[in-house]
Amino acid sequence: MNASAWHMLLEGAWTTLWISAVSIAIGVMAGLVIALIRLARIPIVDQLLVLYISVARATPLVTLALFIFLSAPDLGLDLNRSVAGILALSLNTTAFNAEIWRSAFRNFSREQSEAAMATGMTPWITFRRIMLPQMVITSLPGLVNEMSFLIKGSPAIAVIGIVDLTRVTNRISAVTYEPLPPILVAGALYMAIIGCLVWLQRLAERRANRLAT
Amino acid sequence: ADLEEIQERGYMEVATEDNYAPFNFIEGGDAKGFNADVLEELRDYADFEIRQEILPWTGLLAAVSNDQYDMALTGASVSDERLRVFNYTPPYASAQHFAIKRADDDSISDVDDLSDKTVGVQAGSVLLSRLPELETMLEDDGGELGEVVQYESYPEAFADLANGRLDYVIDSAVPVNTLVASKPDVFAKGPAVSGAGYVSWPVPKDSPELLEYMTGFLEHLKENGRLAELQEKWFGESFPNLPEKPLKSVEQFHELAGLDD
Amino acid sequence: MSEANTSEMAAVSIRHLSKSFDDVEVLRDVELEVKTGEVVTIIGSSGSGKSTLLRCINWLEKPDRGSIHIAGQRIGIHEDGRPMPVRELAKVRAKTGMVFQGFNLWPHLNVLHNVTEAPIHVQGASKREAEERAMALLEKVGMVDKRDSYPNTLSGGQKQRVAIARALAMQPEVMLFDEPTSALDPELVGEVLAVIKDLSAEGYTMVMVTHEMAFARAVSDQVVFLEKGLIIERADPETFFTTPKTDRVRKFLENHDTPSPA
Amino acid sequence: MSEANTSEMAAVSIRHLSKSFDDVEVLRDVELEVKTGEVVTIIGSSGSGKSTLLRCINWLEKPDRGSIHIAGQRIGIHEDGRPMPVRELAKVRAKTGMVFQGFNLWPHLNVLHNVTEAPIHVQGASKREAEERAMALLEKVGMVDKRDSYPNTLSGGQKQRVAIARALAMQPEVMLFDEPTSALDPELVGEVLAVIKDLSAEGYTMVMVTHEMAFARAVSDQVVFLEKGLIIERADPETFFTTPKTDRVRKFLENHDTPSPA
Amino acid sequence: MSNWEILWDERAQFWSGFLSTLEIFGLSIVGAFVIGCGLLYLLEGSRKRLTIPLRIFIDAMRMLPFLILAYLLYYGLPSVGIRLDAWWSGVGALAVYHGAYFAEIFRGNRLTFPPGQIEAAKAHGFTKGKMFFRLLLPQIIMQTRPLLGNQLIYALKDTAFLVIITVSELTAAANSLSSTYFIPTEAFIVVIGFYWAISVTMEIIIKQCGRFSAKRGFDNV
Ligand SMILES: Nc1ncnc2c1ncn2[C@@H]1O[C@H](COP(=O)(O)OP(=O)(O)OP(=O)(O)O)[C@@H](O)[C@H]1O
Ligand SMILES: Nc1ncnc2c1ncn2[C@@H]1O[C@H](COP(=O)(O)OP(=O)(O)OP(=O)(O)O)[C@@H](O)[C@H]1O
Ligand SMILES: [Mg+2]
Ligand SMILES: [Mg+2]
Repeated sequence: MNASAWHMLLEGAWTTLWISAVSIAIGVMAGLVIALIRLARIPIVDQLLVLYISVARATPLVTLALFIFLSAPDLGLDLNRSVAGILALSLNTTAFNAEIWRSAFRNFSREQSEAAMATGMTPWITFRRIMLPQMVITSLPGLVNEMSFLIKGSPAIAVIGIVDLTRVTNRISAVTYEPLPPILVAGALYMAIIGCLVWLQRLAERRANRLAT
Repeated sequence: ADLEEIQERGYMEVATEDNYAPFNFIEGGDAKGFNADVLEELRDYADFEIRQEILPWTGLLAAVSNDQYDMALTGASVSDERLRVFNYTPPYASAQHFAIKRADDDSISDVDDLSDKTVGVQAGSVLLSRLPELETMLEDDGGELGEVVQYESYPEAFADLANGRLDYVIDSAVPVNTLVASKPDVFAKGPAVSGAGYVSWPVPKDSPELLEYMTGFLEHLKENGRLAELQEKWFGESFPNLPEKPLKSVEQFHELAGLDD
Repeated sequence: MSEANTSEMAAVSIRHLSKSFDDVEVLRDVELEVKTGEVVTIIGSSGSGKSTLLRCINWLEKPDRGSIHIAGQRIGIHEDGRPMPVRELAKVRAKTGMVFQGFNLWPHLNVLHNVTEAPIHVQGASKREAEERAMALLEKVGMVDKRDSYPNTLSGGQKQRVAIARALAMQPEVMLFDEPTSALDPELVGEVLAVIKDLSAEGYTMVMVTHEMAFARAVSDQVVFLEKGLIIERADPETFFTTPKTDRVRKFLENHDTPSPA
Repeated sequence: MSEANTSEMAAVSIRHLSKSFDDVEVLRDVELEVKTGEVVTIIGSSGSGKSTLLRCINWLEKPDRGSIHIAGQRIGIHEDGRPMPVRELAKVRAKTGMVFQGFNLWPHLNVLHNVTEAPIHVQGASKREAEERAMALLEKVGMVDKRDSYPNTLSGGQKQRVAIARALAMQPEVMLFDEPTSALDPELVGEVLAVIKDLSAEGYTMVMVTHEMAFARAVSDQVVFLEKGLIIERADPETFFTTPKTDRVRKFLENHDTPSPA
Repeated sequence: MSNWEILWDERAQFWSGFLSTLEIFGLSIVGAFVIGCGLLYLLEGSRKRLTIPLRIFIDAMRMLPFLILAYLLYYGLPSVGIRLDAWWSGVGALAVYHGAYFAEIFRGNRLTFPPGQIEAAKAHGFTKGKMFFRLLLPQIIMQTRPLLGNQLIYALKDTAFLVIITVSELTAAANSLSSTYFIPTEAFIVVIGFYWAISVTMEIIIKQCGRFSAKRGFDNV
């Protein structure tokens, strides 16, 4: 591998990184919103969300990415490929995150929120100041796990022409006919990115001890 | 979209590939290859802008047939299935299929020698769909087709050929030449395993005027000698005996390729 | 609104309160008036509805019938029958401070922030103001030096003292205690009771559920006995503990051997 | 091995036992001899080392110095100083049956299987044999009709009775009880004490930590008072409760108002 | 001929892809489960010499994309003279990879396992092995079932990556059909259907286990 191959790999890693980061941010937020909506148990909406979560969890990402990219024009949408890729990743990860948040809600101590209400907090302030900070800590292991799966699954969006880390390895080996070296480098880069997340999770675990009363 | 619309909006969008040397590939971050050079010629030739998008092969033809792009400026082999949806400009390269073997493997010199050997080929490719031709050739001589292993892309198949999991790999003429030229001590070109085949640019069936326009462009390259130059540069030969007309139907293709049953 | 002049206005006034869970009537037509500055103790056996009554007062439990006024303002429902919007309900709730059996401190906040959280985010107090008030209260419950500790490092008695400071920080009209010492080791009960005793001496209005008979006798102005959701006896502590009117209460007091007041 | 003849052999014999956690000496040179059929009660204030002593007896806690023999066999360390391999240790441990404050039933097994689990998988008893024995023991503790229930559906008193049956099922030489009733609601204490009383009447050897003074007085043959890891008084219950030798014990007994035996 | 008719004509290819996906998935999750339990058992012994390398191994697996692990096993090992069969290296990679995840899930739950129960078992003379298999493991498995369920879905989706090492399963069938006839939408709708069917079946099974364990009071542990 020459200098330009290294350059391409780093560029690919950057693409993987920023697309994943945006999708993670969207997925975590949207997951929380869906979990909140599901708490309200609105009749038809609830069933639709359950269906969405079930299907989105089972659908392989490649499939979803191609599907969005190819059917967007039929729906009159002009999707940039990065947007389509982010959409696919977000749709997928949101479904998982919604379940993670929901279980955090369900396990949240009712006594603590009652104590908040008793001091005159409105449900919204209770949620924002008392529940959310604790749910973030307790859900972080699950969320980080899901984030790492998103990053690991992100090569799928190469199918619509996004040049991510894995696609770069394909491009390099198409010329050198030696697939192994770039794959090894890519593997190391993936481990570095996900390693940061795992480290983040360790930090949260230490915080979580405080919540274990 | 057809030519009229392209001219109206002032640009044409073409889809190209990124890992099919020597037709299209990426080196040092830039698109290279036969079609990359042709694209430059097309930019000079056309009175509208040309926009290029680079896609992996998996979704490429589907995206073109879905009107995401106006045409595919790629090294696409002609096949029955594709002719359902696309017309092809006149071929610019042969796609006859050849076996590739390890350079140090002396057991393969003729088609007969391929009998019962393990072969690698790309999944969902024209090469796979024309395997029955090889099977017939082998059976005529009392042999049989060995195990067929399908790969997502060729670099992995070549890796397995080199490490001995495969005995030979089938690819079409042009990439075989390129591979053997770049790794002469590892790979060698084996016998041809199919009848004639063609490589050219697919244009959606509902864009007949665009097909005509691209045919005219190819004529133009032939006349000023650029086509032959580029073929020599990228393919190592200029394929003088290719058909001169666009390919529009299965019958026409079968007649030209000598495929009729 | 049915406001009388402040000096005579009841801190809590409960009328015809009834509440059922599923088919079980847990409170039946309860009437209770707590005057400003008064300490009322609710006793009764397990399952008699004591907690439910207390939780109705600040609308953590929604009664089926009846009305509750806190410092003259009705909670939960407007006089004309419209249910109260959550923001308004929260405002009326803030007039009560509640201390729970299980402390229920917020584990992600340290002691000081547990106390300042509601004043800042509910009353809109400035951070400085809230912290000054919090420090004064932590002083009162003897927890100043633990201000930066997190709840999981505190003993039960310390937690309960912080919980009391937290409730006081909202400057409530009435404090509600639901068995504030029953989750504590015997050695830690005393420190919490001492704090509550101080509060009663300072003139805070309090409604308290407890099993500590000696303590109830010492601090109460009024003792109420609840049995299967009915108030079957109410009296000043002297009368209640020495000459109970009903057999039920007599039996109850026998089981809870009541020493004379300390 | 230092075996005497069985009739006179001590069920538990503790010599020079010492144990520290970090730098704190929790047990200091404790000596205790429990004869077969005897009931020994250990009392003392919180943190005095009662639980640690009990846990040393079956090697749940490893002492720093000293020796413990159960029915004549040394636990944890061979006489020649070699540490005991885990399998052998498990065998000696099985000579003791332990009942914990927190019950510690195995929640994934029903009552019957909680009792048969160890006999089948530790002693290698046949399923039929183990179940017969288990049913007899459940009968004894009055839990036969709950044999198919899972622990989460039982009250605290019922759980503790099952835990006792579970410990008895191993046919231990000595039963160890660590505050068996202190996690129970007052109403449920009686049923567990009744079971233990029956066992003592049947001649089981028992070592028990408890805060129930009246009960200790009624069932013990020997009472031991632990203070900061030292045994500062030991006597028969009559002497111990009526004429304690040290001031410390007198004070302790005052705080734990001791009614006369039931 | 409509796109759907093409797919119908090629149904045999889908069906055999589906069956081999099921086979790979089934075998590899059984393997992963056994590996996960084994790792947990090894982590039980508090010998640092053993637990540290195991923790590093588990974390490495969690950081590495499955695709790359499969790739290294299949195309990387031949360069050091080991040549694995595609099918077995695929199943092996899946089992090891998700085994590490199972172990991590179990370990997380083990941390909060009530110590009193372990003490009770010791006091009753249980040896380490008996205690692990009879008391610890059953409870840990029942309590972690929602997480295990999620992990099974990830494992199912990872089987799709095996196309890269020439294992012909469901996604391979769809890729092949869609690039022959470039009808990705229809081909993939069918594939989504198949994957969904598997994961819904799994969800139902896990829910049933949940009922069973609720009945046995695991939720109140
Ligand atoms: N959320 C609820 N749903 C159903 N029943 C309930 C609920 N809360 C309380 N109950 C029932 O209402 C009755 C009264 O409960 P409450 O907690 O008020 O009793 P208590 O007097 O506080 O008892 P304790 O002294 O045990 O705290 C009990 O029978 C209880 O089971
Ligand atoms: N695992 C441990 N690590 C460190 N210190 C311990 C440990 N176990 C007990 N201790 C300390 O040893 C001392 C004696 O504890 P022990 O549990 O034996 O007391 P106890 O007499 O049973 O008290 P209680 O009546 O509260 O149960 C205490 O100071 C305790 O903090
Ligand atoms: Mg109550
Ligand atoms: Mg103890």
